[in-house]
Parts: sequence; structure tokens; C-alpha cells
Amino acid sequence: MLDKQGIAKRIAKELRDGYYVNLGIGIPTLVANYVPDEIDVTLQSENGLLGMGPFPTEDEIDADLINAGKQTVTTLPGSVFFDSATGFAMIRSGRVDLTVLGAMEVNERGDIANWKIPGKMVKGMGGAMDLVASAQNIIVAMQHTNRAGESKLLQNLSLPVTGLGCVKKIVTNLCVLDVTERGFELKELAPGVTVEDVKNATAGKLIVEGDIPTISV
Amino acid sequence: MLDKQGIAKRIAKELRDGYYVNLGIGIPTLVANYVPDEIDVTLQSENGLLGMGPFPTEDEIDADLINAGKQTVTTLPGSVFFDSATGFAMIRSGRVDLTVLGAMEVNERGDIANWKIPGKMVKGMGGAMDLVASAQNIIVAMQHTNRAGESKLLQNLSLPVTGLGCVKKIVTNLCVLDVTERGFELKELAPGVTVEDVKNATAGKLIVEGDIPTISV
Amino acid sequence: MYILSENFFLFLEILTSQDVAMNKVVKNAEEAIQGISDGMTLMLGGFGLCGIPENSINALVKSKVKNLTCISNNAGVDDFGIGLMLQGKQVKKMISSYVGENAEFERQLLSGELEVELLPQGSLAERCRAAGAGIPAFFTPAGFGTEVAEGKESREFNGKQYIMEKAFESDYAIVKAWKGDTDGNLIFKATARNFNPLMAMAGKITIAEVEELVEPGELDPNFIHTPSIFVNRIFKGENYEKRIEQRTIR
Amino acid sequence: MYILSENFFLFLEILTSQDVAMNKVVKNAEEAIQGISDGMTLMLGGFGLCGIPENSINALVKSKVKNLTCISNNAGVDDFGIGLMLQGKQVKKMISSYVGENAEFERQLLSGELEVELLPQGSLAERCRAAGAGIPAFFTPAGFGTEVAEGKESREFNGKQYIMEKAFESDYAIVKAWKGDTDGNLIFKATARNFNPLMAMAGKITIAEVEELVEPGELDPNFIHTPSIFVNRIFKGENYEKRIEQRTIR
Repeated sequence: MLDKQGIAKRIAKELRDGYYVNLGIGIPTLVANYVPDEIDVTLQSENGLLGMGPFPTEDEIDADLINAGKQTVTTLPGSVFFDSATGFAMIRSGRVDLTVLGAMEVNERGDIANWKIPGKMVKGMGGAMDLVASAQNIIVAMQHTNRAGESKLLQNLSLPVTGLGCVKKIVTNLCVLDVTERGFELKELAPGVTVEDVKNATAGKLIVEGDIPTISV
Repeated sequence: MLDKQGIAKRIAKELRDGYYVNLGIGIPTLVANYVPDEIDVTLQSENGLLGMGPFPTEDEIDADLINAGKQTVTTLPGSVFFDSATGFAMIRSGRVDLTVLGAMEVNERGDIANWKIPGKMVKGMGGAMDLVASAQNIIVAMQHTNRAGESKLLQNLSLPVTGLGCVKKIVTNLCVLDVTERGFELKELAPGVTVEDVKNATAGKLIVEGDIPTISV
Repeated sequence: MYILSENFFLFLEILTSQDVAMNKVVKNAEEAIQGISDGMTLMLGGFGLCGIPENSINALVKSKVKNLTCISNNAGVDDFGIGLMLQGKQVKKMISSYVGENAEFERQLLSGELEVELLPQGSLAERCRAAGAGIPAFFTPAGFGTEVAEGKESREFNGKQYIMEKAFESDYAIVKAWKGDTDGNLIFKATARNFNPLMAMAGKITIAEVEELVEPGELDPNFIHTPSIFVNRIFKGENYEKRIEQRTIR
Repeated sequence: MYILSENFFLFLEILTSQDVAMNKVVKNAEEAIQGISDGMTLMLGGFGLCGIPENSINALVKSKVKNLTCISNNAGVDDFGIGLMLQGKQVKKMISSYVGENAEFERQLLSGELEVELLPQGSLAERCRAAGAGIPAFFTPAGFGTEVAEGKESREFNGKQYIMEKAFESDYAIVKAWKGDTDGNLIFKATARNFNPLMAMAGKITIAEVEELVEPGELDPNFIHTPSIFVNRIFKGENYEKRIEQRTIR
């Protein structure tokens, strides 16, 4: 099993030198902590910052400098500010190389649900619908099952959809999966997790072919 | 008869304090010379300058600072530079209070032709089509007749149209006309010009009602 | 090629004269919001509590104007920003992308007192920009196949599906800038820029409150975010609280 | 609320290290235009001769690449700018708003060697911006009822007529900036900005030539016109002539 840090570490291995990356709130944000030494990535925050730096020290805090999660952050050399239309222009025009976000559900076709639970207060989609509709390279970081123990990898979504056919890769506490036209293809297993464990936790169509390597993080 | 300066002087009387004004190439540009003392107008150049100043001195010339006519100009206190999309955003969203431009032909319905003569080399419309399609307040500055002595105020355009139903007022060497649903309404006569002169020079429907005052410039 | 006559020098003198003012400068927020009346649609700049027009919001609360439709990415928090207008039951409808930080908002929504239209954040931004650019409608992929697409035209371009979104229509846009000049040119600071320059372009009447109000010529013409032509009223705001929602430190 | 681990400090170190480069910097125009081949569509920044990518154009002329479609507001003059590419018969088609300053252009057009598509200047600008914003199409009033509207969809919004214009598709965008940093952030000067930042957003690959190339951090992040993410290659241009078309003085 991977913990949140483990999921973030595994996703960090997908980063490439020169990537512009948009990290969603939650586990995705942790990916920033595990950028490999030898590569250089630039974090995009759609509200208006490219080149996001770490949290400020107490002295550096600036109320006018926040990220898309409304957290106080800092700049780095080469950082640039812009308006939110430009922030989403970057996203819609495909200039962001990798988008990592959380999900409530993903189905076999790569549809994602992550913004609304009927009957509960709707907070809104923020930038999620723009991101999933536009990004060429989306990785979902999430727990394999929900708090009730039900699979979040489904044949069909039960929750309102955020975007269609957009998820290409999923990293959960149990495994790494690619979403292909055949369904969820099991690519790697978390340490101590068996194929059977993944099968039991996956409601959608799972493809298991050959030996499945263990995730190395 | 008015000369070019006279036409420009008369149009300058349409300016109001605080107006943002776009002046086309030719006679319209001369309007800038006759802004009344007591008012303040700001000139917009759609390529990327608001607050256009006069031509530079020899020392001030800057190849990176030109107007929409590609002439070297200067800035004034409060000037601002922007990209050409923003330049036309201002125009299309109706923020420019007055647009003055030249025309080859205008018809009774306020359609204007000023960009193309079939059989002659086409230079292009530049920003003219955006301007005439967007501006709420367009004044045409032109000679009443063309070089062949033919009326430029027509029932129907003979040249390719630049924009439909956009011209509200015309100032020519002979007179001032409003374009209304009834046709060309004669409002003022240039000094020494008679109603008969205007009738003879106007091919489109001319409305003459009551005494027509003489233009005072 | 013609040469402008010597009168242009006179013209220059007029433009630079201090005697003639554009009269965009108003004394304070109370004066700035004159004309905003019941039932109007307002755009309010800011992302979360960052870059919101604090002074104008406080004046709107005092004015007790009601039945407003507010276009704003967020709805403030219970005791700050648009949240204060919600407390005063001044808002009929919110058009936003994320409204999760506000308990009173939730209460009014569940009780049916408040209507909400949720939009993707990028579409919200682009619909402001479109309004300011005289573009009545455009196509975006965001929301295709989702609830957001309901009632909207969809269309394929180059094998990809898009929905048509329209420019916002609003009576007033109210924005907060860092510096402004008396002509109405604006500069924003850091990520407090967010929706502010987009909404500044979009209002039928645009009100800007600024931390520093300077004379024309004091801002570098090359580095102005909102050109003066988009701004109708401007004033120097007071006592900015600039509340932080997520105070994260190392 | 979570706190990033101490590893973030390591991350910071990496980002600011001089060892790791984005590798966007190329040596010169010849290297920058590598990959541009016959039949491609190029965007070229500039208005008239103001703000044109002089070095890149000269390299294109030397490269003898041909059958190009060029999207540029103007087509240069006979012996400067895109005019040089016309002399070399490298251009198959121009997409422009005004092409009146070029005799060779006229000759090739009349002889049928050159194709031209004329567009309203604002539509040209907006079609660049749309491409850079992932907006496949939008509506504009410019050109409704004219030749420009032929073959284009028209539609009424709020009682006014508009036509639909599509985002440009181009292989390379080539722009000229005043200052740039090695990450690709750009600043333009005065009205040499014009179409440059719009095209910079729009190219599949964007090449920027700059008068001054500086290190990341030397440009104020609040006053950058084109964010680095839009720029793929950058180099310091040499020997800018900056020819003036209409040298008007007082």
C-alpha cells in the first residue's frame, strides 16, 4: 500500500525536464516535494502565477500572492503573474504538459467525476472542468476506494461528470493503472498489494496481462 | 466650400470633453488639430496606443512608437500601450466614443464603402471593418464627389461594402448631413454653397427641410 | 504624407493641462457606487479574498441595495467580502465557479433564498474578457458533456467537442487595483490581478478602487494592465484588510 | 491544512540552480528556425515594419524554404521584412489585413503567383489570440455583410449581426520582443508590441528573438507581457535596423 506521500512520489516519476505542471489540491500538491534532482519543472497556478515557489516564511507572507488553492506562496526567479483568462488560455491551448488532480470516481473510458455529490452542498468546479477538458496528459491521484470501502474505479460514473474521456493514468494507494480503450490496465502494484487485492477493489473492467511489477518509489 | 482643414474643423465641433476618439488616415487625422480649448479628448490608435501625442521632434523619433497610419508619434502623460487584440477590444466593446473616417461611397442607409475598388490593386481593409461594425458614433469625412465629379452619396453602393448601416453623420466639402431612416438629411451648408449645389452633387435621396444654417467653424 | 499643423502643439498643451480633468476621480466608495440600484448585475473582481474591492463592497453593504446578481469567482467568507452582502440578503443570484467557503451562502442556497449558477473558472474568466472585447460568444471545451452544457449549443471543431458560452452582460464592474492614475489606468499586484482586469473591460460602467492614486504620467505606459478607456470611476480605497484564507508558511 | 515537507526546500534549490536549464535558448536565428520546412504556415509578428522579427526573417530568406503560408498583418516593403521573402518567391499565400506598401507583392498577386486572404485587422488579432487561448471559434461583428463574411456562418446576438471566425492554425509563430529571459518570458516595447504577444501564444512552436536576453529573475514578474510557457525557443537578435515607414516629425 502507498500512503499519500507514496502516491505523490510515484507520480513525480512521470515528470520530465522542462515540464509545465498544474497540481490540484490535496495529494497532487505533494508531488512538488518529490521532483527528481536532475530535472526542472515549472508549476502553474491558473489564478495567475507561473513558477510557483514554496510557502513563504512568516516575514515573506503577502496576501496578494496566493495559489489556486488560496494558499500563500512565493515566487522564484523567472516567475510571472497574469490574469485568470491568460491562466486558462495556457491550459486550454495545451501548453501545460502535465495535470495532476484528485477524483471521486473514474470510469473505464477515462471519464472523471470530482466536483459534485448530489444531496450535498455543491461547492463548485473551480478550474477542474477547464483542466480536464483541455489537458493532454492527466494523471489522477486518489485512494482506490471511498470511505465506505466502495471502488472509485467504475464501469459507469454514479456522480455528475466533470469531463469525458480525459484520464490517461491513475495512481492509487494500491496500484498504477493506464486507462485505454480496453479498460483499466494494471501496470504496477504497490508494495504488499496483490493482483487479487486490486481486482477486489476495482468495479470497472480491469485488464491484467503478464507479470505486474512492483512500484518503485 | 470647405477645404480639408475646414471639414476637420467642423468635425472637431462634435468632440465632447472626455471623449476617446479614433481618427482614420487623411482628413480625419486633421481633426486632432482643432480640438476646442475647453475640452480634453484622448486619441486611440488601434495598433496599440491610447493617448497619442504629436509627431516627435527629430531627437524624439522612436521606430518602436508609431500610430495606425505607421507614422512616428509620441506619448503624453497618461498614455498606455497594449497589444492589437486589446486595441480592437476597446473598439468592438464600444469604448471609443467617436470614430472619424474617410469613405469612397456612402448610401442612404448608412452603408459605407472605403476599402476596395474592383480592378485596382486591393490594399486591404486594415482596421476599417472592425471600426465601422462596432462604433456607435461614426462620422465620415470626405469630398462630396469623386475625382470624376460623381456623387459619393448614393442610393446604392457601387463599390464593395465595408460595413452596413453604420454611418450617422457625414461632413463633406459642401455640407453636413445626418443619415436617418429617411435618407441624407441636410443639416448645414458650407459657406457659399446652396441647397441646389448639394442636390446636384447628391445621387442618393436628399431631405431638405426648413432653413438650412451655414456651417460655422 | 501630410504634416500636422502647428495647432497640434496647442492640442498638446490642452491634453497636458491640469485645468482639464476627465472627472473620473470620485471621493470615496459611497460616491463610486452611485447609480447601482436594486436588481442590477454586478461584476466583482478578486479570487477568494485576494484582490477584492473591499471598500466598494462595504459601501454596497451600507447602501442596502438588493436583488443583485453578482458575477464573482467566489462568494467571500461569512464575515468578509461578498459574504457581507449575503448576510445583508442583498444578493438574489451568484454566478461563480467555487463557493465553498461560506456557511451563510449554503444556508440561503438550501432555503431557496439564493440562486447560484456555477461555471468553470476558465469560462467565467473568458466570458468577462469576451464582454470587454465585444465578442458576443465563443466556444470552449470546458464543461462539454456535463451539467454545465445543458441548454448550451455544442459543436465539433477539428474532432473535438466544444460548447458555446456567451459574453456576460453586467451593469457595473467593480475592481480593485494596486495603483491607478486619475485617467483610469490600472496596475495590479501579483495574483491579486486575477479577474480584475477582465472585469474592468466588461462593465457597462467600471469602478476601480486603488491603493495608490497617482497623476497621469507616473505609471510607465508600457506596463499598465488595464488601459484607462475601460475605467469610468476611480478612487483611493482606505484601510485595506487583505484577509488571508489559507495562511500557509514554511 | 497541510504543510509541505522540508523536501520543498530541496525543490526550491533545484529550480534556482544554474545547472538545470530549460534549453530554450538557441544561438541565433539559423538555429531558431530549424524545422521550418516547405509548405508550413508561419505567424510573423509586427505591424508594418514595427516590431518585426528581422533576424528570423533574414534567416528564412537564406534558408530558401518555400511554399509558405504567412499570417502577418502586413507584408513588409519591397526590400525589407516579409518583402524579402516575397522577392525570394518563398510565400505561397499571405493572410493579412493590409498589404499596400509592396510593389513585388502586387506583381505576384496580379500574375497569380501569390494568393492573398484579407481579413479585418481586429479579426486577425483575435484569431491569433483565440488560437493561443484554446478557443476554436468566436463571433465578431467585423465584416458582416461584406466579402469577408462569404462562406462564414453569421448569427444574431442581442439584435446585432455577427460572423463566426476561427482560431488560426500555424506551425510556427515568430515574434520579436524587446527583452526576454532565458526561461522565455517576454517584454515588448511601446507599439512594437502589436501582434507579437498574440502570435507568441498561438504557435505550435513559438520562436522569440529579443534585443536583450537576461537571466530569470531580472524581469519583474508583475510586468511581463508574454509568460514563458508560450515560448519554445529564444535568442538574442543582432543588428536591428528598425526601419521607419512614415518618418513624421513636428
